[in-house]
Amino acid sequence: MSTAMRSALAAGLVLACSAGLFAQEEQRDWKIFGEKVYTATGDVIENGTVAVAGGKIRGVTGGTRGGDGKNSLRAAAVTPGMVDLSVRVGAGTDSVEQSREVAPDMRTAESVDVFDVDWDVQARSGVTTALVCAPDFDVIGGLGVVVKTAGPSGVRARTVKADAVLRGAIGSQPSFRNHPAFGRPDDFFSRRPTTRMGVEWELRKAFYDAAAARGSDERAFPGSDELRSVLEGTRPLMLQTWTTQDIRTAIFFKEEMESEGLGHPRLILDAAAEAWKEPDLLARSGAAVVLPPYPLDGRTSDNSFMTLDSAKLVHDLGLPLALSAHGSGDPAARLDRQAGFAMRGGLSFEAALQAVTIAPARMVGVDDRVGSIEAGKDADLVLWSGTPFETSSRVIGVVIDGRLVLDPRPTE
Amino acid sequence: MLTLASLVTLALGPVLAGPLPSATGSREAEAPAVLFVRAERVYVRPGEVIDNGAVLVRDGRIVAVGRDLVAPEGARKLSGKVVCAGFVDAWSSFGLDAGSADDQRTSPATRTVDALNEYVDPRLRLEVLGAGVTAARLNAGSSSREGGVGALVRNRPEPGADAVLLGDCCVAASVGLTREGRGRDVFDSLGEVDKLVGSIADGLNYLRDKNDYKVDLEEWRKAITEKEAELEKDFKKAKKDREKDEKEAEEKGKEYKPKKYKEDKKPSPPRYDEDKEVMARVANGELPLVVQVHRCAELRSLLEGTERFDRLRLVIAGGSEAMDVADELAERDIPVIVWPAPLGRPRPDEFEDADLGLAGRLEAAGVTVLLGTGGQAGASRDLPLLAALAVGHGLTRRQALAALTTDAAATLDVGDRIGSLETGKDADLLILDGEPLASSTRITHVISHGDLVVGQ
Amino acid sequence: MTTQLTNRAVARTLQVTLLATALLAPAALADGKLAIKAGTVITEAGAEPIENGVIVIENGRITAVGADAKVPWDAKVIDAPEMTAFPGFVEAYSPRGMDRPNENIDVAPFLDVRDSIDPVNFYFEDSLRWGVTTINVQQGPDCVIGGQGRVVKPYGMTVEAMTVENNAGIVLSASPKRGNSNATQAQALRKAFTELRQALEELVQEQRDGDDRARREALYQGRDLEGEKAKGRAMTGAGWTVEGLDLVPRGEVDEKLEPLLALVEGDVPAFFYCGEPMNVHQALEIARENGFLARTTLVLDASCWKAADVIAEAGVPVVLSSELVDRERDPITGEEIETFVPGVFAEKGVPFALSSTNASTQSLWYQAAMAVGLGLTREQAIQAVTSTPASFLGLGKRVGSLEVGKEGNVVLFSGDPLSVTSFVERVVIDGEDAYDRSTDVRVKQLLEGTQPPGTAAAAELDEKGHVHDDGEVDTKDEKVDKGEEQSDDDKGSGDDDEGGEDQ
Amino acid sequence: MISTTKMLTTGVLAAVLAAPAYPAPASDGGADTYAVRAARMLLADGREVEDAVLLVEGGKIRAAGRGVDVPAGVPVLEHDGVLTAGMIACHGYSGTRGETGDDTRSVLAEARIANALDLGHSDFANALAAGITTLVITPAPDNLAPGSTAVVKTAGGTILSSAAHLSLSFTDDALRANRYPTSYGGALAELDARLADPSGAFAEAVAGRLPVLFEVSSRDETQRAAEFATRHGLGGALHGARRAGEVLSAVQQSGLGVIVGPFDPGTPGRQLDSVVALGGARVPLAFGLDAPQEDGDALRLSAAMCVRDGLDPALAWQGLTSGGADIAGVGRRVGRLEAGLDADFVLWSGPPLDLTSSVVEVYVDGARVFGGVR
Repeated sequence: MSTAMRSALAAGLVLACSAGLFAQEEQRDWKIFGEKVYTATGDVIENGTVAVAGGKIRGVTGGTRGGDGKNSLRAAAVTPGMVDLSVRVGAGTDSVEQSREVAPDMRTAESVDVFDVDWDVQARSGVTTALVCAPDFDVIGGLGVVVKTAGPSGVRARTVKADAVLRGAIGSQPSFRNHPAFGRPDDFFSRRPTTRMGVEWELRKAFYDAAAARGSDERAFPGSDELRSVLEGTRPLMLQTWTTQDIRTAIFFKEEMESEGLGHPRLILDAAAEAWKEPDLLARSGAAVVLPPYPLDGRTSDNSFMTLDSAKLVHDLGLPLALSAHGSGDPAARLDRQAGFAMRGGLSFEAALQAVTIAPARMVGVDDRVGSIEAGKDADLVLWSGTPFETSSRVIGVVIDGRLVLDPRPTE
Repeated sequence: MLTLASLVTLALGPVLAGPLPSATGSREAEAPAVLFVRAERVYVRPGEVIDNGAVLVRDGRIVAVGRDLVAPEGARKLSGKVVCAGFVDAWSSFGLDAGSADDQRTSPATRTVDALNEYVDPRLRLEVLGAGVTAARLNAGSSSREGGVGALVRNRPEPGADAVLLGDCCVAASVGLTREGRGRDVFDSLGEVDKLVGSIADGLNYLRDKNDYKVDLEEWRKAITEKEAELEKDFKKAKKDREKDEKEAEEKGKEYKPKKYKEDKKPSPPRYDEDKEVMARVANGELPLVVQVHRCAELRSLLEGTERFDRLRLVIAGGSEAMDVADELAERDIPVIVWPAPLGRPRPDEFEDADLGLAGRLEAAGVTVLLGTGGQAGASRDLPLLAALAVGHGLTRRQALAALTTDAAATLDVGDRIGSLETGKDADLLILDGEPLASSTRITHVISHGDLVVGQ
Repeated sequence: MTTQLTNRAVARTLQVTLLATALLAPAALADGKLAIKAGTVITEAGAEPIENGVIVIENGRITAVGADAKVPWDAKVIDAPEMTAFPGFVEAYSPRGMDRPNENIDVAPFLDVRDSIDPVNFYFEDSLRWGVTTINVQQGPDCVIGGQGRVVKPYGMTVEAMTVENNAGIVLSASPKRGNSNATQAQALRKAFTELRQALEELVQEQRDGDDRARREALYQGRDLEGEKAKGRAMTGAGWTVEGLDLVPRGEVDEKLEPLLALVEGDVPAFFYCGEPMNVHQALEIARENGFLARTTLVLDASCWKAADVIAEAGVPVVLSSELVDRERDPITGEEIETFVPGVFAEKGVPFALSSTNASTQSLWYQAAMAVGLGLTREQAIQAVTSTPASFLGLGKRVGSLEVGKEGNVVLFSGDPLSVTSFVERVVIDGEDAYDRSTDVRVKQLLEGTQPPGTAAAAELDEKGHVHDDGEVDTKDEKVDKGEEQSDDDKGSGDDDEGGEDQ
Repeated sequence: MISTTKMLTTGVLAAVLAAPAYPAPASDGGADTYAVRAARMLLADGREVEDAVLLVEGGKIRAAGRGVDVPAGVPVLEHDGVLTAGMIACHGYSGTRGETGDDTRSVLAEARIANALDLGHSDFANALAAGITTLVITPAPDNLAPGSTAVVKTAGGTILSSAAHLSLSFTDDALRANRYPTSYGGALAELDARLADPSGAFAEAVAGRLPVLFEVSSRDETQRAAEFATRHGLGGALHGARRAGEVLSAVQQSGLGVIVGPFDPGTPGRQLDSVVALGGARVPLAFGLDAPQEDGDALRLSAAMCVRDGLDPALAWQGLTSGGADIAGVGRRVGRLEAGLDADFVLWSGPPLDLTSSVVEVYVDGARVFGGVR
């Protein structure tokens, strides 16, 4: 439906859509009725109506009927727009600065392609906010940016929070392209780590150097400030850690920084497939965990194995938990399905809902704008055909900043 | 249905787009069965123009053309400066499955009609229709040594039963092309010519064998029926003899041996071969043979090799160096399908000497020139522009128009269906606001098989 | 890649367990009685669920269903008050469970999947796990005309033991086999039937000529003619027939041609694969010309929804691919367009069956649930994985619902069969207690990661730390692709000639 | 009349014989002052003037238009067709013999393709035959800053500008896995640094003395480049922005022009629609040719395709002449039929945007360098 609309525009009014599909004045005030309105932070509101004006949520009132005017929408359920911290869309190999293995100063925002059609897929699947980081070919790849998945066609216009996290990676990925220098090195891959040990060392070295550069200009280097912001705890450090030994590396790193008195990094473990393996260690670290999409047969990237009850387990440890779909366009693997899998693994509905909305929003510090249905927050809402996350229900409507991205109303 | 709906919306896209003549969806396509088109100049055929004439279309056909026609009751009236027949792209791949068009492993029996893609986006079809190209020659394996049987296909917003004008309008072949990066190799390419000539010869022999078989079989039948009658007649006697012999044998205590029966062996038919079946039709002149060939060497040996097939209807496609053999082409009345596109460098060997002046020079030498878009997907839309470019480089307007209409239709055996505005022909026609092929001219309406598919 | 690895690995383990159950099987009341008491019984699509229902199975057949069905005194009883009983799922077409599904001989109708079905293939064990009790195993679609398939149940140690129905049909493909184009594929298909016809006509001719000559010889030798009696039987066929085939002893028809002849005579079902909408036209035309349209089921790629009208008009049933949603790029804008495939066919009234994905955990129950989510009614979705495929396979009277007289294939779910939180707890096939989740190592491992010591699965997981087994390489490639993919997307969505491609 | 034409022909003949490699400019040829009276004259702004006269003196235009009076004794050449300024193709590799850049370093801002050209190469004759009298030769976009572009005439070997633009590549072609930078981010960081404390060509660009040629491809690259130009206040043009029409706001903000084409037959309508949109928004347009990969006639074909799909013919013609010249920074030398500018003009059989029209004669610096079979 929205695709239909947009395609028609795109095919037809080049002029109009050239100024950005959303340039022309369009309706941004809505009365959105849901038999159940799940606020994610507060309680469930029966027969609630969410008032939207000027792209913001004005409030929710329960026990309503819901109208059928041109500005009213209806659905079986309404939830906040979903947040994916590991969306892996819109930033390809062209966004990784591979001439250095540590590039903390690189801003992914500069490389984001807002025209990537996968954004539309994300938006229509109910993911309204996403953290974009460059693919993990570097040990420290740079600064991730939090964006809306639909809206004006420009990165800045879509940005919710620039440079939200410093992104790094442990494990085999940052090193797999690299090779020892035989004879004369003909490219910079020969100067970069080729093993987990090398990667781990690069990571620690970077932060020690940054700490050493504190207050001394001659020891400063590109990105030392960004690295220090992590030590000072003002910006979270998000590390890709598929396997249990990568998770260890990350946690030991954090503890080392603390014991050495260099600072208190706020860890977000991304793609932590084997978070279930060493619960005590994980609990001790207090790190936030972003789970990768559930691999249907357990086996997943970097030779890790993820269990169906991982989400429940992390949640029961009392750690911040977020789910992610890695931008999969497959309707059977999108973020709402991931929440379903988590529930299949024993996670409660409430926890599942938070793990795809407010929890990730908090991790990257955008919970003041998105992640729950509260007056004053961005009008990012998802309308459902039935109980959210149930296999037998689906996303029928999506509103982002008050703009209708997927229209729940029948086309005729 | 999310997308069913969306597709409808999409189909309307170009309407809003403006530049192309606005497209009418399938709904209007089924509009009135009777159309009455009046124009200041009616191009019945290139060189034959009726001033202030009209064309009457009923049920997909042209039922009247003339100066003083009156519109019948309820006829949909249309008018414009010029009306002419829809253009035919004599060398296209629009609407043909890409894999089949480029397939190098085809054989003469491969059928293009098996590879028509009914699901080309209607908007793309309307783009091409809007440019005035209402039909095209498509060929599976068009650049393969042995291409398949080509089809003359009408371009419709939604292809229906009437899309295929002629399912077997030609057989394609090619010699001396750069294949898998292998460029000019005289022996390769001449070898290819020999192979092609050989398979025409095979076709001819196959045809002969079949006829011979018919004759032999007839004779044999005749002989055998006579023999049988004989035997019937002599049966009583034979039976007596047998009984006699049997008795004798018994007396002699010998074992009876019946007389050995002999008869002429029944002639056996030639082994069925689907490819030879097709080449037989080619050799017999039932199907034109369209050969893509460019260099002078291959052209010469091809002409030489095919000289002996007096019924063969040869058509050259490409012919970058065709000027070297222009006289013979003219004399043997072999048309050339020219692809008048500006080619840059570097380019494949066979195109080394291709230039936009070719069409004009061939015409001057008395060769029938057709025009095509070289089988480049999507290029059909730009055929009129390429034709104009050819005119800019020496082709006469009249021949350019003929190449796009009458001559193309005639060469590809659909002259009785399309190509000119004559009573009885299918109504594939264009209404324009100026002279055909002038770049400033806009096509305001396109009528395909009597349906108004472009324009209001 | 990784997934397959695991499958194989785990298969190795579970062969052990499967073997165990299998060996017990005969002992487990071969022709005994079984009663299933379930909290809820869903007998078939659209039926009112029966609260606290009882299903009685005797000698493999259902003899009673209902709340008040009487439990025979000597019946073994499965008492599952908190579970939901559901008919076993039916897979309408599957090129899996074989060591190699595709034959490179173009036209090979004389092959039989019997010879390549592997009873201990992980696929069967896994199908059982997710409640699929009837599977039509067919050759893969990378062929022109493939071999004969058979319907099996995922239970039993030999193909014979598994077989429900043999000679269950022949696979044809309208989409290009490797090395072909659509044009040459169609050519190859047509050629196969032309040659069949040629061969038969020659046979008849030879026979006739022979007889004539014999008659003349007899005249010459003064013998009396003994009357000719028909040796074969006349050819029947909706498309074309060869007159006089009855003169030819059937034995003389080349056995390699026999199956194709059977197809043309409408004696065997055809499963015709179409990889893109344009293939549908060729498939239908060829099926029609050669008289097996009535026995044809189309096996469709997701994109073939575009041909739904043509299919509806031809009135043939379809097996849909596991991709419930077709995703295509708009050739002009490059935008992604999604179409819910089963929805289209439901709307056109074309009978359709769903297929499970390669990922075992997305078996038919999951596909049905997804389909409901995407817009089918619950009834439509359940039909598409039970009764409809059963009817495609001519087994409508034997499987697909829980009715008296049908085979005792029952799946017990922990909750609503279509809920994401439900698990398959038990599976009964032909009244035999075929699967019990509480003893399923594999599911426990998927759920909690626990592996029984010493199993191959465990061993493999322990290896995980070590670098450079295939798995590792895979994951690497995977990521590289991801990267490239995206940069490609830039182009794809950026500008380039999407239009051009599609013409 | 006859006599004048005769003397003219001899004059040019002399010129041609004088310099076989390429015809020399008229100054050292015979016909110093002459006039051409054409049935129609197409001016840069798309206006058509009937029965107009072009007065040439010493290779320069002295006067052009209707009612220009021709001094006595000045030979007048009659042309029963259309007279226009010579066309300019704003992007291409003619005469480079395939050496279009050096990708061993990512920043080669000071490199000049002008100094590495073979001005006698047949590429130029090919362009000339199509009515193109000026070419912008560009380094390939395989480096972040592959060098500066050159503007040359297709005859006479005149180099109008040996540093017309600073070329900057925002395409992924400039991002290599074997040298810095490998990312858009890295590229921007590098360029920002160069412009923060500019030297050489960068300094010229910042000072606004040297326009920038932004090489882009996809929409996000186009937008990135446009925003970069706005941020640094750089002028110039975008090239390769196939769908620039869809990021119009960014392009308009930047004030950059857009070099479009060449468009091969079959080019998706989407790309042509984009040009139409740019024209509709009055974004300065020019046409690229990418010769020798494209033939000279592809220039007019590209324009004709845009016009067919709705581009205002006047805009298209400007893009092929004056607009192109302005974008190439040589608008005061060529591209218009105005007094004082070089006498580079073309005699056509008909309207030049009509592909059925053909090039009859081409003059560069007042000397006839193509045609003349009259």
